[in-house]
Amino acid sequence: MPGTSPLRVSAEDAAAIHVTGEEALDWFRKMSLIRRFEERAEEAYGQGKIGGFLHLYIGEEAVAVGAMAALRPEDDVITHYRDHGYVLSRGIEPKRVMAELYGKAAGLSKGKGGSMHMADVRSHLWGGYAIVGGHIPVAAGLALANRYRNLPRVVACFFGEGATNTGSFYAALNLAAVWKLALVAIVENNRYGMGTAFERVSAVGDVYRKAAAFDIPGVRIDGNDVLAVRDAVRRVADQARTGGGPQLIEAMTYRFRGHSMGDPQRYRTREEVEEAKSRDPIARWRRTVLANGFATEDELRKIGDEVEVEVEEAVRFAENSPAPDPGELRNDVLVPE
Amino acid sequence: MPGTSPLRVSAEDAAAIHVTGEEALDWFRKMSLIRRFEERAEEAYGQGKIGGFLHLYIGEEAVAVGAMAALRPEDDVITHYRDHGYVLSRGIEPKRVMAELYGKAAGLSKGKGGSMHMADVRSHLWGGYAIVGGHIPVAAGLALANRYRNLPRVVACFFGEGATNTGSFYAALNLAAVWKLALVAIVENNRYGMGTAFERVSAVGDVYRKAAAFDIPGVRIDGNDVLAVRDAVRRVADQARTGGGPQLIEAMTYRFRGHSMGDPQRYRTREEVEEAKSRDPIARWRRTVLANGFATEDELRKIGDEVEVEVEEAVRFAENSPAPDPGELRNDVLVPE
Amino acid sequence: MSEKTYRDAIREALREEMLRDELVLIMGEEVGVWGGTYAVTRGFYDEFGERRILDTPIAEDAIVGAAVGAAMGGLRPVAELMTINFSLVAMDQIVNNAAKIHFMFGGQARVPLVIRAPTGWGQLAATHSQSLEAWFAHLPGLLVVMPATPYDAKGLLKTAIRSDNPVMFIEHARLYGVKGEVPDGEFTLPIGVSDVKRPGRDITIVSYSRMLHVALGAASVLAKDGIECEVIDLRTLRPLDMAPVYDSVQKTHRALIVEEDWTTCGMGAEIAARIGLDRFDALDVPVQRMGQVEVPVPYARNLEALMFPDETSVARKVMEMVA
Amino acid sequence: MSEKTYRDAIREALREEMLRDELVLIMGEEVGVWGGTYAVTRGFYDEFGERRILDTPIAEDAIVGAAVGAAMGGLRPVAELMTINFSLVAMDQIVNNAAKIHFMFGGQARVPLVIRAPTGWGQLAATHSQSLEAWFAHLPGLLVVMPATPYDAKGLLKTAIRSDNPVMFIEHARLYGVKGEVPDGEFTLPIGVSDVKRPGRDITIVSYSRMLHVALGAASVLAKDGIECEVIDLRTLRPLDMAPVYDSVQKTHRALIVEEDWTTCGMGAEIAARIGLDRFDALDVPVQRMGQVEVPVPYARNLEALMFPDETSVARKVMEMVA
Ligand SMILES: Cc1ncc(C[n+]2csc(CCOP(=O)(O)OP(=O)(O)O)c2C)c(N)n1
Ligand SMILES: Cc1ncc(C[n+]2csc(CCOP(=O)(O)OP(=O)(O)O)c2C)c(N)n1
Ligand SMILES: [Mg+2]
Ligand SMILES: [Mg+2]
Repeated sequence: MPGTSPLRVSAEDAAAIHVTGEEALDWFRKMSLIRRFEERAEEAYGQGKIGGFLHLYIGEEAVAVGAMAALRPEDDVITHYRDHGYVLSRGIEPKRVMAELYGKAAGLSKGKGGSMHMADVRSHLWGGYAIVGGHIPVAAGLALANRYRNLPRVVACFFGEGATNTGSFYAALNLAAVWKLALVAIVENNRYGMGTAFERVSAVGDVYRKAAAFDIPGVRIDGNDVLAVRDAVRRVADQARTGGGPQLIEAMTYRFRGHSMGDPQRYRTREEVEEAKSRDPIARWRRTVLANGFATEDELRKIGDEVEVEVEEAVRFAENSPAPDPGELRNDVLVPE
Repeated sequence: MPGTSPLRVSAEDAAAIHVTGEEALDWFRKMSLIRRFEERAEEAYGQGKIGGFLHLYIGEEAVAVGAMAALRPEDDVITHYRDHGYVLSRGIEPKRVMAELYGKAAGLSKGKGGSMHMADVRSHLWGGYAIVGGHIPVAAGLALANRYRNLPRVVACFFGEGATNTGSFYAALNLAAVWKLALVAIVENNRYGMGTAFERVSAVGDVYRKAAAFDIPGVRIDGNDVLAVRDAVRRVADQARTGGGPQLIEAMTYRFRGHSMGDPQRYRTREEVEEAKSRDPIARWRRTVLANGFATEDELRKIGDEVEVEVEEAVRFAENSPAPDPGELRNDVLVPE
Repeated sequence: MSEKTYRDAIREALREEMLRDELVLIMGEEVGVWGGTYAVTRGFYDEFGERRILDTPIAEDAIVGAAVGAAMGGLRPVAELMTINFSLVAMDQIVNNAAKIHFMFGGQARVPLVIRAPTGWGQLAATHSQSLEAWFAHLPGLLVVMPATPYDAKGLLKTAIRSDNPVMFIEHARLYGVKGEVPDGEFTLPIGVSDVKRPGRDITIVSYSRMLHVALGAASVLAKDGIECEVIDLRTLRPLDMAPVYDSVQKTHRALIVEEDWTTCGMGAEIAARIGLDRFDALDVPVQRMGQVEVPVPYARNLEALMFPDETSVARKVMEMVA
Repeated sequence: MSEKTYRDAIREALREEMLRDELVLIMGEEVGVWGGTYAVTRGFYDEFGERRILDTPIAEDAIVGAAVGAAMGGLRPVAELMTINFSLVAMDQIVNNAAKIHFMFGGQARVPLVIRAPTGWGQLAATHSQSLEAWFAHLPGLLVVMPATPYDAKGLLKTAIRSDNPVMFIEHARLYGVKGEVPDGEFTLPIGVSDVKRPGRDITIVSYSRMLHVALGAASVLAKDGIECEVIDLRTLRPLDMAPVYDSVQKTHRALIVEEDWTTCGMGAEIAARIGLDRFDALDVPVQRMGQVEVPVPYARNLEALMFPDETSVARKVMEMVA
């Protein structure tokens, strides 16, 4: 089995900390922002202001934030539909993300995409995709373009453990491995694909071991530890960037909310969810920040307050922002020639 | 990596022989029949009597013959398009196979299928399929039906190494492994998918190692050694039959002819082909048969002559047999309700 | 008769057929523990167990392919695609295996398979809002059923499960809660028979699935103005039963097709072409089609609302046509 | 002008565009070392090297998906599907990614991708003989080009490669050896313009791809009996340029569509429906369609010969229509 690794030691272990105070607070702020942003989105959904599918990332924030901290601004990012966390941790203004959820013209995708299709191409965010596994071949193609154009970029492709059972996952990673493309597959293993526990539907129960199907490195990390994620993504991205070919990271995490709105959650117990919440990545990072003296309780509370304001502003912006002009319906189908 | 095995010792090593004289001659006859049958088919193709695609199995005969010798008559078989060898080694009358190649009403599939789609459902031959990888999920379904109906059958599914790069291969074997189905995947590694050398397009260069993607046993065998094939298929079929779940066999072999008719074969050298021919499975088995005293030169020549007659009869039958009635065109689209 | 939802009618058909025939089984994503994303199979996992209710990996190609194999091997699988959109991942299995195996092997193998899939939309955005029925209707070798009412859904699904042919059974997610009368005991309906859902003399409206309700709604409104629409529900898209359509056009001399799919090369095109051919002289005005605006479906509610025909737009079109 | 085969015209278009634009690359099964299954890219691997001519695994979903990504990432990939049949494995990538990405993200990303694929038949049996063009024509977001002549093939392929939109470029395997005049220097043709290939006054025959040649053959035969067919080549199936068809019908009062695909929900249905709507009063007789018999394609030569319209059957149909 190529390069596998055990769970990394806890970030609370001060000896393992190698992060600047600025980073530490930035990550805390971003994780808090995602959390609060989504809580408000959930509320707005309940009020009928957001429609369709809304897949919350709550509980998984450390993955996106840690990964984005490791990536360079010009690295490409492409993701599945549970995608608010990626765009927010990349630094996209919350108001543009909220406006997209509200289906407003000022939204990231002009209101045409909604929750599942957040893109900001200028920021090398190539979008969220809603067909499970369907964006992994596209990620390989982005990496091919980078290599062809001699751009020292990696492509980070995010998806869930459930997607690793699709044919697309296999065909795409095989292609990427054959072509030794700079592709970093970051699998968020939140243990369920909708209501299906991974071990019920995957012959190989550990995602990182699936790397063996491509003779590429596969590592498992604690996805609730933002620093572990940053470190691992940085390490494998460097490998990919310097000709090491595709890399696979399995980030162990958990989703605190249902799969999407209206999930009866008959597939897991309340106790299991509560137990998982005891590993809440934000609470945990908060403890680390405090323990290492990066900030005081007060300073963290202040960040929380700022986030609160920012999210409220985003909501206000989204609410007051105009819907797309009806004429927009027929735009963007084809590029005018 | 689960259960891998090195190439088996040569069958010419008399100590390894454990086969009855009847079996030994039956296999020799069947391999010779496939060879001669296809040589005549090739001729008929040249004369324009057979059309479309014609994928010859010449050089790979030991795989089908060895495998069928190991399987029980009620075991299910489903294959890719290079399928003459399977039906002939299962004991289907050559004349019905040749008639199918000629597109005649007496053909195995009434002339509707042709070379790529030979089926004889009464013999549990579920047919040849022409979309690479597309029959592997179907094989899993047959195995599901067997289990559901409590039938102690295995499903043998044949395909080429090129097919192991498809998403269907992955999705289907994952499903079969999750459900622990009695599926034996027999991969004929003839080193090329059309003109593409396997190592150019597969991240994992050894097919048997792909078993790791499903945590199932994978073995590599010498596919030019009919006895090695029989033994290996018997062993893994027994495992599958007794609840061991899917099994993967990689049979190393070589195709002496082009991929199909009209292959310019720019992808390999004449020397490589000649070298491979030195491992001709029929010549090799011939030597084993003689060395072990299962038959004399004369007896083998006699078998050769009988095969010759049988093939000529098949050709005559196919030539003289009527084409399908035009009314047949609209039959078999739907089962009349 | 009793009043039931479309969802319950489908549930009942599935459950009755599972009780009747041990060879019927259900496979798909979330059909078991979850109880079906649209709650159609709720409770089945407990009642029938994991032998007959199979949760699968996210791999529609493997689901449909395995269902094809299981059907050939003697079972009567009902494969559920969570939505019709995911049929795109399984398209090779549907087109090349489900629809062709019987023919390709000269009738030797049978594929008594039902593929159930809901179509629909509702701010689900471009990839999750597709109507693909015209694609399936294009293919010989498949039966394509697309019921609009609880009654038809139940009767047709039972027939589909008993059929020895592969059936695409396309439900509509926005109809699951719609109620209608359904006979109490055992009953089945023939596949391939269109149904006059409302008689009328002034114009023929041909529709199916959710758009049937839109057409009926428009017809009610128009009736107040004395315009009597004859509304025909195709119910089955392949084979297509044109007889009631032809009879109607002979009487009304006008035809409008209302579909939810894009119109180009859609069901409406086929029906318009057939009417134009077979009832050329009966027509007083050109056959018209209404369908989805030919763009991918946007998320924004206001834009999505412009995508599909509604009672108002259908009524307006009818007014134009009878003017 | 010089005479060239359809294959060479396509080769030239590819080669010229590769020489002109460093961002153009070709990927697919057997496009490199083998030189293309239909020899279209023969010699390219030696000329352009493995950086620009990429042999791939057998995985059409990955090929098309990667081509979509490469196109978004700034390249101009030409993805070759060995035959159109294998598009079924890549259908999700074509429908949900190639055709929708530009719209779904509000116009941010572009997918300047060409998917080349030959259609065709010739005792290749059911799974390898499909005409799927009507499916692609159904989809907003894609351009669908299907040339019949070397001239059109070259001019349209060059335009397709330069287009910022995803293009399905469907060739016909049985046309590769057909010859025709092609301009010597650089030239391009606009996508979305139908072409009158033969003027006539008695009937309008609408066709495309190989069937255009069948239609022209029938027209020649009929001309000897004094029947003058106007033969229109659609060339592009989406967007569909109906103007020359309408002009023609206005003059001939009769229209016949000849396609190779199954007719149900096919191109012919769409064209018949449009003519029926927009040239209702111009028609003297019903619009007729001819296409593939609605069964999977059989292997047997005699049965396969019954599958498709040919010059004789087209001529016969025209005779009926002008009678
Ligand atoms: C091809 C396809 N099949 C089914 C679905 C429906 N679906 C949406 S999300 C999902 C579960 C995905 O699980 P996972 O990959 O683990 O990601 P998670 O939602 O847990 O983040 C499913 C089955 C889909 N979108 N696409
Ligand atoms: C999905 C699909 N893509 C492409 C093809 C064209 N094709 C036919 S056979 C073949 C090569 C298959 O190679 P392998 O699986 O190794 O089998 P072999 O022919 O060597 O026996 C290809 C690419 C196909 N039939 N199906
Ligand atoms: Mg998950
Ligand atoms: Mg091979």
